[in-house]
Amino acid sequence: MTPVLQTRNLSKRFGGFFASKDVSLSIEPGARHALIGPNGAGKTTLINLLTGFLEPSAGEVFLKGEDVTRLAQHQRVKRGLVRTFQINRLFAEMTVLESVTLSVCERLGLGWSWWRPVGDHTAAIDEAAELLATLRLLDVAHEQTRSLAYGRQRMIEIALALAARPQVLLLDEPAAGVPTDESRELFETIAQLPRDVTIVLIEHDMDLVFRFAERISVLVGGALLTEDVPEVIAKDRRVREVYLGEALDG
Amino acid sequence: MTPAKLDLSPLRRAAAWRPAEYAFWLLPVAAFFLFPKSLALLSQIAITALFCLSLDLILGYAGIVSLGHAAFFGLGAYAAGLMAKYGWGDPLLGLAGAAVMAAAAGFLTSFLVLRGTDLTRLMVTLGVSMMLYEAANKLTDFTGGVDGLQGVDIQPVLGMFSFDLYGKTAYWYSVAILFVMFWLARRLVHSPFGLSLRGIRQNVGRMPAIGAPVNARLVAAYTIGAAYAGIAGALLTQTTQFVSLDVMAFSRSAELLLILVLGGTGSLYGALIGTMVFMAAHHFLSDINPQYWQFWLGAALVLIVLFARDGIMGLLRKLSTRARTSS
Amino acid sequence: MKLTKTLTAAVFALGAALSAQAAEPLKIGLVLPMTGPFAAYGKQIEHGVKLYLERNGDTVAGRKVELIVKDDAPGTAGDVSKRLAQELVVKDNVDILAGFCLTPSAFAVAPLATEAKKPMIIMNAATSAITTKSNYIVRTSMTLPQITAPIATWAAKNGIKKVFTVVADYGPGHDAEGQFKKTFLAAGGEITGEVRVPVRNPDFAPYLQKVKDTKPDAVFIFVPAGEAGIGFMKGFQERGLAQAGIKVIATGDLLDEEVLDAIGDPALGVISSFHYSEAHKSPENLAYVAAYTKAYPKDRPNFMSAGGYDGMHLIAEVLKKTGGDASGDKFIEAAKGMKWTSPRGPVSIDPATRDIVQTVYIRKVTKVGGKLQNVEFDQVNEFKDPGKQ
Amino acid sequence: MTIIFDGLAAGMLLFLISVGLSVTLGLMNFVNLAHGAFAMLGGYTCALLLSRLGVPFLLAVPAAAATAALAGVILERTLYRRLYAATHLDQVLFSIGLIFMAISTAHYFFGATQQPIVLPEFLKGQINLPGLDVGIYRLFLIGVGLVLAAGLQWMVSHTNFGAQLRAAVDNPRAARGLGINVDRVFTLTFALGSGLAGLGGALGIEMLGLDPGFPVKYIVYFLIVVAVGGSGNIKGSLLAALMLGVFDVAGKYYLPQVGAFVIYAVMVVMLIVRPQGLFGRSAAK
Repeated sequence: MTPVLQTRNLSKRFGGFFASKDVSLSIEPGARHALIGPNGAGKTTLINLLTGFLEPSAGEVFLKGEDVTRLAQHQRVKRGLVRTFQINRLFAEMTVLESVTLSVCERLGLGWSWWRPVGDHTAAIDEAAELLATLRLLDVAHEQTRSLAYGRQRMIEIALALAARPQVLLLDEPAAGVPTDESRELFETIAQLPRDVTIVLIEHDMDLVFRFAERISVLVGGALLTEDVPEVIAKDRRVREVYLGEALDG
Repeated sequence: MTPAKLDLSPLRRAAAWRPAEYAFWLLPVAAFFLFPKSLALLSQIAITALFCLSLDLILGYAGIVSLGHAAFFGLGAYAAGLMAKYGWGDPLLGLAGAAVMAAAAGFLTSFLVLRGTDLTRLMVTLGVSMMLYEAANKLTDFTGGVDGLQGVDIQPVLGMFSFDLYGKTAYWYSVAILFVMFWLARRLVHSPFGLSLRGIRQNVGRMPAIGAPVNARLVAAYTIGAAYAGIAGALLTQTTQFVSLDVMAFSRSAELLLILVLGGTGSLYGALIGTMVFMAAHHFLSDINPQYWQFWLGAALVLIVLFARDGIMGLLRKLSTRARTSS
Repeated sequence: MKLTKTLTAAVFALGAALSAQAAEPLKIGLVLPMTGPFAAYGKQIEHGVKLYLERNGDTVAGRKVELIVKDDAPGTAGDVSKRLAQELVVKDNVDILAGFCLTPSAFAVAPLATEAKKPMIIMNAATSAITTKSNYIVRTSMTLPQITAPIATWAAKNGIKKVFTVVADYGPGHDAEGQFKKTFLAAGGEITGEVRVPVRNPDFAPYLQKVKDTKPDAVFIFVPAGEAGIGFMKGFQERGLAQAGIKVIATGDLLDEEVLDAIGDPALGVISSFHYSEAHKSPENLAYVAAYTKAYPKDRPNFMSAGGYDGMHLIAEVLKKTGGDASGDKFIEAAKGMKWTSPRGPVSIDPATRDIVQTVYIRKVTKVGGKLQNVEFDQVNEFKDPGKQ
Repeated sequence: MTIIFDGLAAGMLLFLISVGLSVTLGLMNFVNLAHGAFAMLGGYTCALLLSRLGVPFLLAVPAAAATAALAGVILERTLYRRLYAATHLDQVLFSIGLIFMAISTAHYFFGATQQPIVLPEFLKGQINLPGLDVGIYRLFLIGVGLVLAAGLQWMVSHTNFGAQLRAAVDNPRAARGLGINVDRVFTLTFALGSGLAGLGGALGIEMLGLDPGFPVKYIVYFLIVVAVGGSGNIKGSLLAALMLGVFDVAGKYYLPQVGAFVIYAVMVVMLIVRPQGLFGRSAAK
């Protein structure tokens, strides 16, 4: 099976410092894949490189076999590679329904349509509403995004990405800052996503990672330390050292 | 599985005309009968309102600050003026020519304002407009330089209504064009394209992550804004039958920014109401006190910023919410 | 000019006789920049107009004069001036449009004067072509070629062979440059260099250096009155151009009484040609200056207030002649050929062009009683605008 | 050579009148377009002290700076303070309002005419070296500018006050927690900015003139210097100002027909190449 997402020797240098170093990663379709590593290991940098938010200093990114290294962010989104952000990037003054409709419209290629009002694009609105229903956000559909509690805003962060109908969804610490009970609910939602969506996840909470992920890659100092199924990773001495070491430092 | 629970009408009908809007557009008709002798001022209010609308499209919706928007206004003004001078005096043709000219310039310069902070954008737009100003000043043979472009001979509107001393034709013509352009802008901001511009303004970092080509959208918005400004400039030329170099001056750009912020950015009516209030205040203050009226205008601005930060539209919104909650 | 005086007296008597019938107030709309960069100009013209009414009474041919001042700041925006003029005509029903400080405002309003058939008195704007833009325009200030040509002639006659020209880069500057070159070259002079400087120009150093490097006999300068002139003169002194044997010749705008003090001593010795000087020696001017200083102790009378004063004088005299009738055609007919003795000296309105004909003086900046003054020492009588010949 | 010297002097003048803005905009992140109004206040103070009271020039200039600084303190305490958290656009609007008021006030009290100023004898004239003519006042400006730039740079990066200021701007809450009197730091900085404006205004009269239109006339130049230099960066402002001065003067000397174009073209090009300004690491802050 061709990997849906693959990198070859991906590197990013800031001056003399390697934020990503020779990362070669391969992710199968339908995978539930977690990226872990201590702070500053280059997890977010990797996602930035994959999605085109950063340009790599060397190496390539392949999406479904196609070289997308030189493509702009939005072009990768069009090809099914979608991400969320560690710190919410939302449309504060739009209602929740508007925000999601915006994302749906972009996917449907309506972004240039300027004559008919948004309200007349019923298919887009219906789809947005449906998505909100799935994510149990219907009750706040007409609220302004900024008026919502943080946990729900975090859901919208994901909703915006899902509205783009990702084939590969990169989640950057989706539960960061969310209270425990809400984060469980959030992960349930993620877990229920259909199998044709490949999920790559960055998460600090090891409980959640081990419950959810089927494969785990460990990053240290920008480089890939190891990659395997959770059971093996859990026993890996080097991984424990990395985490232990960090714990000692902290 | 359409969720039956959710009432979608707030979004479905977001673009519907509200009663207050109908009432608003009766104002220009009422003004015609109430102030039949001030039509010259009223026409210029309509023109400035259109100009302000053009800035609102790029600042209020796409979030690009500009201190050089008069460049496009001026290009439109000169385009229409030169066309009329060399025999193409039909007003609507002039508007089209001005729009094309300004849009072309907007398109070319839009690439300069894609990057950078607000301050950088302010200065780049300012620089571009100052260069155009200097160019117009230098090309005396073509533009008339500081003396202004004369011999602007405008034919009757639609071949029927010629521009008269009382400014009736000029008034109806300006208001009609303003209305049509406003109506188009209103469609535009309520469309998915408009929604995407709001998205860019509210969170430019998210837009590419939902698949929107941000730069292309900004280029488009800037070009449209420039075209609007060009049309406003052309209207000024046609209703005054003269182009002065001042149409490109820095003060015009700065004043426009002021008007827009006063009215409230990001709402089309803010641009219109801001213009009405500013121009009326300017007019009355300078009539009462021709030498020192600026002091009162300045004081008013300071008070507005201190006590009504979202502009007039913000104030109106606050008032209407208060009225609703109390009743 | 005895003839003028008798004529004026006769007209005066006639006007007085007729004045009884017209009782409606005479509304004059003054379109002037009262704020912004040209506020000083507007103020001076308004002073001139008001001073005339103060000295001669505010009733003209039986009609009480009512002034309506409109601020067309910045003064260069034709659209604003036109709108205000339109309002004056349509809303305020003025009989006469007056003022017009800068060329674009005059150009923009000209078609309106034609359409409304209202007399339009230009009290300052100096581009030659203005009076050709409407048959209802009369000018009481000056034209640029008119005040430029005499200095060129004078220079050529007085041992100045090589001149470098420095003018502000806008319409009037181009006019001044063109006229100076034309007259000076025709008189056998040589232009060693010319440069046009931006209107808003904080530093003249590079231009002055260029002048110094080409070593002309004199530099001809035209910049709008105000900080540009100050900057030029101060730089001229600092750079020691005078010691290098270079003279400054200019039109009088540079040495306008209002800015003369701000330039200070560097202005001493500069030769200019102009139509009005506070130091003009005539009984009319002495009385005028005394009255001006009394009414506006903070300011000094200059050519702009003279333009306003004479503009109002013209209006008053014409109305006396027409018996209070200010309608466009009658007014203009009566204004043509009008002659009077202004504070600046004898003036008249050219019947052919409706432009002013006046004596242009050659003056030198000298200290008179501790005050810098343009002292006249030569003159060209009854000089018509060469721009229209 | 003379051209380069003149360019440097012109640039130094640009620096002197804009460095105050660089302080308020860059260090405090406040878009104070009314900067020119403070400069004008300094200018009028200096001109009046010179002409009406006969105060020597070298005393009148610091007095002008002090007056402007005092006005800065008063306005900061009463008005500016309320707008630190406001958007840049609000700040622009507010300071334009102040400009209008300042223009009218100056117009009312001093009239629309240019203010005369006479320099003391020792600052007049020129020193002629072979191949180089040095204007004494220009030399004086360059000297003052260099001293000022060095002093400011030292103050911001090497003194306790500079450290407090940087902390207060970066994170007012944390700074407060550290026991820094943030309000006082801001007031002082604002006073510094307006004092510098007053100083620039006073020194600039000789070359720029002084009338009520001053705050608007040169606003474009202030902004150019600050934007190109990278706001808040003393060294950047200095270099940018000098560079613009030299380009401008040289452009006018060698290519007079291009005229005012040069300064704008240089600015646009530089901003496109370096959108954050010459030294704009913190410009976006």
